[in-house]
Amino acid sequence: MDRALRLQFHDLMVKTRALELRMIAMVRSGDGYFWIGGPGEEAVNVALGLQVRKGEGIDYDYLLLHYRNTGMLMAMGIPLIDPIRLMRSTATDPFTRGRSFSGHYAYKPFNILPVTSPIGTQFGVAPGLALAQKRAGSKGVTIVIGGDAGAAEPDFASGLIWATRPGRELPILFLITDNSLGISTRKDQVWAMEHISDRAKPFGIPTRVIDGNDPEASHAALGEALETVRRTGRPYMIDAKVSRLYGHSSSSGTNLEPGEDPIARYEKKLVDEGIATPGELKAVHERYHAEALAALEQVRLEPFPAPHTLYDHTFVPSPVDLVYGERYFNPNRGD
Amino acid sequence: MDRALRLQFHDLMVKTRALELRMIAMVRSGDGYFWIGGPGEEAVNVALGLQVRKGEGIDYDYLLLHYRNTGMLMAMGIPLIDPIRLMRSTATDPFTRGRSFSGHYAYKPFNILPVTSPIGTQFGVAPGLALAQKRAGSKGVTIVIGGDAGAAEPDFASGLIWATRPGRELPILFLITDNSLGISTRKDQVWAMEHISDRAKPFGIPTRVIDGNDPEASHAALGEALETVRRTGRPYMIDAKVSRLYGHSSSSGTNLEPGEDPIARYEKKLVDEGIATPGELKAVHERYHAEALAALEQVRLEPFPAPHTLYDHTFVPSPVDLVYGERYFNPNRGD
Amino acid sequence: MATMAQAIRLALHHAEREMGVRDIFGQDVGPPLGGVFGVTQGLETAWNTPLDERGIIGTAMGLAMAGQKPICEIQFVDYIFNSIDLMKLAGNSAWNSAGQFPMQMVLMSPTGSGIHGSIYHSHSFEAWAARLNGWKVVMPSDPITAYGLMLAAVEDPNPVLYLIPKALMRVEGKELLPEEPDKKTLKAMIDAPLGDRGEWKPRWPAIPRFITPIGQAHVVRGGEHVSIVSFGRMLWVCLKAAETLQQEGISAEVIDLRSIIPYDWKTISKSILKTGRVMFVNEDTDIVNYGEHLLRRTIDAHFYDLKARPRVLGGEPVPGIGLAETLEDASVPQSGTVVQAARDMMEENT
Amino acid sequence: MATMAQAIRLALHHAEREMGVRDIFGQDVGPPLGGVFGVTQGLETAWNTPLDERGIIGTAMGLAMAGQKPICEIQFVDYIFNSIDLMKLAGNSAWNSAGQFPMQMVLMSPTGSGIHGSIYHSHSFEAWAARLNGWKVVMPSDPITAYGLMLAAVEDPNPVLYLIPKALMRVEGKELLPEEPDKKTLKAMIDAPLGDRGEWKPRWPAIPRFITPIGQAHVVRGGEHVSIVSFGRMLWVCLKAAETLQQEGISAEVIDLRSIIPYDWKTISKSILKTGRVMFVNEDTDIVNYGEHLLRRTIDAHFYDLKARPRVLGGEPVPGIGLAETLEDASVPQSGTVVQAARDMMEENT
Ligand SMILES: Cc1ncc(C[n+]2csc(CCOP(=O)(O)OP(=O)(O)O)c2C)c(N)n1
Ligand SMILES: Cc1ncc(C[n+]2csc(CCOP(=O)(O)OP(=O)(O)O)c2C)c(N)n1
Ligand SMILES: [Mg+2]
Ligand SMILES: [Mg+2]
Repeated sequence: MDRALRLQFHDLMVKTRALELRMIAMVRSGDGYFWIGGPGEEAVNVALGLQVRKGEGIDYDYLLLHYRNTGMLMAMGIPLIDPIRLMRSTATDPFTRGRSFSGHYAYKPFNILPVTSPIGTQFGVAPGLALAQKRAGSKGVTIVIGGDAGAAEPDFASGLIWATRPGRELPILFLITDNSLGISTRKDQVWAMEHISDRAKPFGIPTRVIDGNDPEASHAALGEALETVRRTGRPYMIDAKVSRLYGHSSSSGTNLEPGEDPIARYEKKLVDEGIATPGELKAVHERYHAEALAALEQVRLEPFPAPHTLYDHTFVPSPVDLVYGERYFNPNRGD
Repeated sequence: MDRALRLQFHDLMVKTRALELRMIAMVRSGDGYFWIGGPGEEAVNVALGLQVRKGEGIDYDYLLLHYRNTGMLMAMGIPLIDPIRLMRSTATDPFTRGRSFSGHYAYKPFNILPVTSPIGTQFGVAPGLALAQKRAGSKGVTIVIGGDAGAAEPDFASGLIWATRPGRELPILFLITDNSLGISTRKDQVWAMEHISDRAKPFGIPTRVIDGNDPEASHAALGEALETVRRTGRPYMIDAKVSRLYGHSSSSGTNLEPGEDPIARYEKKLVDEGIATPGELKAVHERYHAEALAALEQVRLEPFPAPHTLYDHTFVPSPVDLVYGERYFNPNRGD
Repeated sequence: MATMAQAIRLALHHAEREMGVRDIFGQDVGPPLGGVFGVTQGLETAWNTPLDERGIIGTAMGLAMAGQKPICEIQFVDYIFNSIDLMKLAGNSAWNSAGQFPMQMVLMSPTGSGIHGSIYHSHSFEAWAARLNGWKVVMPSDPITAYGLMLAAVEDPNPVLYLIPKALMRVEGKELLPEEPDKKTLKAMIDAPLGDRGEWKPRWPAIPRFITPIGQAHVVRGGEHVSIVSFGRMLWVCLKAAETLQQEGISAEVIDLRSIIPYDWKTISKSILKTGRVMFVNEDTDIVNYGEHLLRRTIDAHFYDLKARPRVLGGEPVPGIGLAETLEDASVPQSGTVVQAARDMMEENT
Repeated sequence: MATMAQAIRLALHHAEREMGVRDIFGQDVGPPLGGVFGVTQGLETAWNTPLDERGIIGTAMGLAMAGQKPICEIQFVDYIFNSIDLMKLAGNSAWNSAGQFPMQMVLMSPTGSGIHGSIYHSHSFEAWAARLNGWKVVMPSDPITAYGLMLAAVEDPNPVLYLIPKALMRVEGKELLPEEPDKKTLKAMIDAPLGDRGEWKPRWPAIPRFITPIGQAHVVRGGEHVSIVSFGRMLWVCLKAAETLQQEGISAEVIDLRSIIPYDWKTISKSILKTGRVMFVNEDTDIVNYGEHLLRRTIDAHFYDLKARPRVLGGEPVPGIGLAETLEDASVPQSGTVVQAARDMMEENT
């Protein structure tokens, strides 16, 4: 594999980690209320983010993300400062303008649909996007991501059913990021099968279990999967085993938890194979650590949303509505 | 197979059919508003009804039925007149007191839980009943039935997940009555697989596809399945292919539709094998036809529920409730 | 005269032909049935879905986010309750993304009682719907409005819930749609035949586009003494009551709200200022009822303008509507109830 | 002083020990976590479920129909909206079966804003819940009531929704539970340690059974000029407002409803007759709000007894509560809003 690409994997994984650690620290320092994210999932996220056909509209991939996909955003080139704005809920947050949680992105220029907390709903939305893509003859794929526990929500099954209607199969890449945990509930307390992706088999969806902690293997498998979906217009499921290194969210304390660290593992490999020296790798960490801190310092200067912005975007202006057509208001306030 | 049993199959299937045809006629004669039922499913229903461990409470089988299971009730010995009361929505209807549709039974003496129209919800309720049974060391099984189209509702997946939690498997018999149609939607417009029961396979649930139009084969397969569930305390799924002979419901006209008639087929067999003469079989039809008509005539004399019964059973009396404790009322009526 | 089902079908045809709609879908919406009430017969873009309300609404949301203007149906509004979370997401998408992802879609669904639908086919939804911030909610009471409101719903760039009073589905309008063919011709042109429909194709009359704006009520009957505000099937119950009242010398003004969210407060307010007496009538259950919101607005704005205590008439707060006619009738307001309430208001303070 | 989380835990312990409860379940309700707010730590019958609200409520319904008195949890009430159909079925089971299949179960869930929960962890549910005919709905505002109401909920043979104001979860009570150990002892006895809990077992103090009846409000503060009716977290906002008002010479009577369905109309009515001024305060969105129902009841019964226009103060009708503090504060009533409304009422008609 290309040396530059390998170093790019490393760079983006470290960038993501530095950003996550900064956001975790922001909870402790009172710069944000709640953190949720993906330390331990950097490898598969970076591998996917680099291969997304990114852009706005039906010709590009649609992304229905989980809340642990910050690594994808970094790989797609979204500035590191923006997740920090989301985390601090400033008016400058380009995703939600201070409305939603960290990790809950929405970014139209890259077809990142709003990440919603209610687990699993993205799987039921994916078929609509993919149907539009397929009908338009687009090469875009709808990429939908969710955790192992969340596959028990109804929409996971809906996604399988709607993606495989006979003769109307849809170009959806399903990605399960299996860290074998819900918040605190172990996978083996819930699931009769080892691989959630087995559930896709009766639907005739090709499935593949991968080591999501290996950026190179992930990159190859995801590349192949994306290529297959683009070519066939049919669904594919990747089941990636990943780590959860800092607990579920800031609500569960964000202490380091046991689990394989994909970055440490990859660094060992890069050093062993003579791609980089420990010092070079360490410098990457330091650079992004500093960048994240500087970003926070800038964000601290940015304003919070003004209270009156509450009503903004409740409705889009409408030419056929005589009451809320131009402006939405609270009828009980008598305006 | 025992001759008496074979004649009993026939007798109960014909009884069921006569009842269904009477209820269909009731819509046309203005004796009822809406019919839905199971002509074409008599074989598998009678075969199952005869093998239910019937009674009230946790020691007996719990029945979470579809709306096409009148044949089961007949096989269980519920008087033919009672479904007619339900159909006519009289105050004497022992299932709902004039509140719900035909086919929507609720009958506590036999653990028949309320049949609810929202498709599929029974699959999500089954695990609770089965858990109670298993914990009590009961030999009871929770039997849950649904159609092919309805398996796309979320609760079908919930049922599979909750029935197979590792180490906590539950004694549930899943029965799919596959007539390959939703109301008008063909199975092959929806499902990627031929047998819906394939979806149970990744969960490790044993599945078996049966000819639901054959009472003998159904009886044997269901008997074996029930015995397995009682013995192992684990779930099992039967996928029975059945006919839908008079359309979906009275809303779709109740004309005879193409499809194999399990009764005609069985009668041919009984005659061919010398178990009965055509005349004997015809007499069974006539007897039940007359019985059903007489039942309707009696039911016509029975009252409709009084308007004030509307509020009855909204709440069970409660010793800890100071407002609705003894009696429920409409607060807006100022009482 | 077109029925409401026909009028909606004509509007949907217009939407797929002229307004860029490419998907009209739901359970049994496509061929051969064309909807359990025949609303979608013969439409080019109508298709059948799995029996999965969540999938229907989710797919509509996906299509909407891809700019496709989907129209989906929930077969009966009684079956929407497993998807309220998705409706909330559809309603919050623009807001949550600070305007990046609006959700232009129409969800249509038959609602209300009046066809002996019993507990699972008689449900009303307006109070629930009005709580779904981010959605607009409309309900026509006659075919011509059904047409105009559907076009408005399709045109509006927000999610619009289009509730169809199921008991009015086959009722003919009093007013013709513009350029509507005569009844028999229309039927021959656009109603699917009974039996085999394999070869059948509709012939569409050219109905010109017209819009019934969202948020515009209609004063169906002018009056001086009491204002009766309603919509959907209940509007006709109120109109019947108004006729009875007329004979007793009580002049009722009857307002068809048409839009539930947003609602035309100006028209209501003007009427209240004229009559000093108002009643809000709907058939949804009456603990936390949409009429109670209108009452609250009335109290907020006109507490000191009222000549009599304002009223809300709603359905009985029980878990369902019973099948027996005795039960159904006792569960929702009847014209007699409306008449009595108006009489009481007239006698109050005299 | 026990926190609300501790009080509920003690009640649940009592329920599993003395009242026949055998299942307390939900996402992360069992070991090791014992609930995201720690409510179910150390309980013998607490267990973890799949991440599937529909399965949780469905299973509770099955257990209830088998006579097991289940207590289930929806982790945040924000996540209940994919299961409203099931709640409706639970609410109609007794009615639909003419009394054959009652549904004795408790569903508990954290509700409301106040912890910077943003759009998906700040939702209120009281208006939705009040529409679920067949359910009772309660919400405590302090630990001692939390205990008594939980026992009542378990004892009641109907489905009871037990809403927990999440912002009060860790707030200590002012009143001790009967025979409550001192704070430190209690903590050492029943709070799970941080870190490894593999070996940990709680030691349960013997709290005697006591019931806070359903349908009984509590006049938390007597007053003469204006009645303020609230519940849950908002009760404290109202009490704070009452103190400010006191300094201005306005004497506010503050009523904690405790039960939302059924509610204690007698207590409200008596207060209204005394003060002639009433306001209903809650944080749920205010188009079709539970307070509007109480207002309607007030108008029905006391239209001619009021000295000033009655008020409803609710949350802003937007699709969610924003994360930024500026947005959250502007979205739900603050004590200043309550104070201002009371002042306005006092000045009206003078
Ligand atoms: C519908 C819904 N129910 C519950 C929650 C609370 N919750 C948030 S994350 C989570 C666990 C998710 O586990 P999994 O799907 O495996 O994803 P992971 O966090 O492990 O990546 C739960 C229960 C939620 N957000 N949405
Ligand atoms: C949740 C829900 N959605 C829609 C309906 C309307 N409906 C009633 S029966 C039916 C088709 C059911 O098909 P299937 O499950 O195959 O059962 P069958 O009628 O063929 O026995 C539909 C769509 C319903 N009752 N409930
Ligand atoms: Mg996980
Ligand atoms: Mg079927």
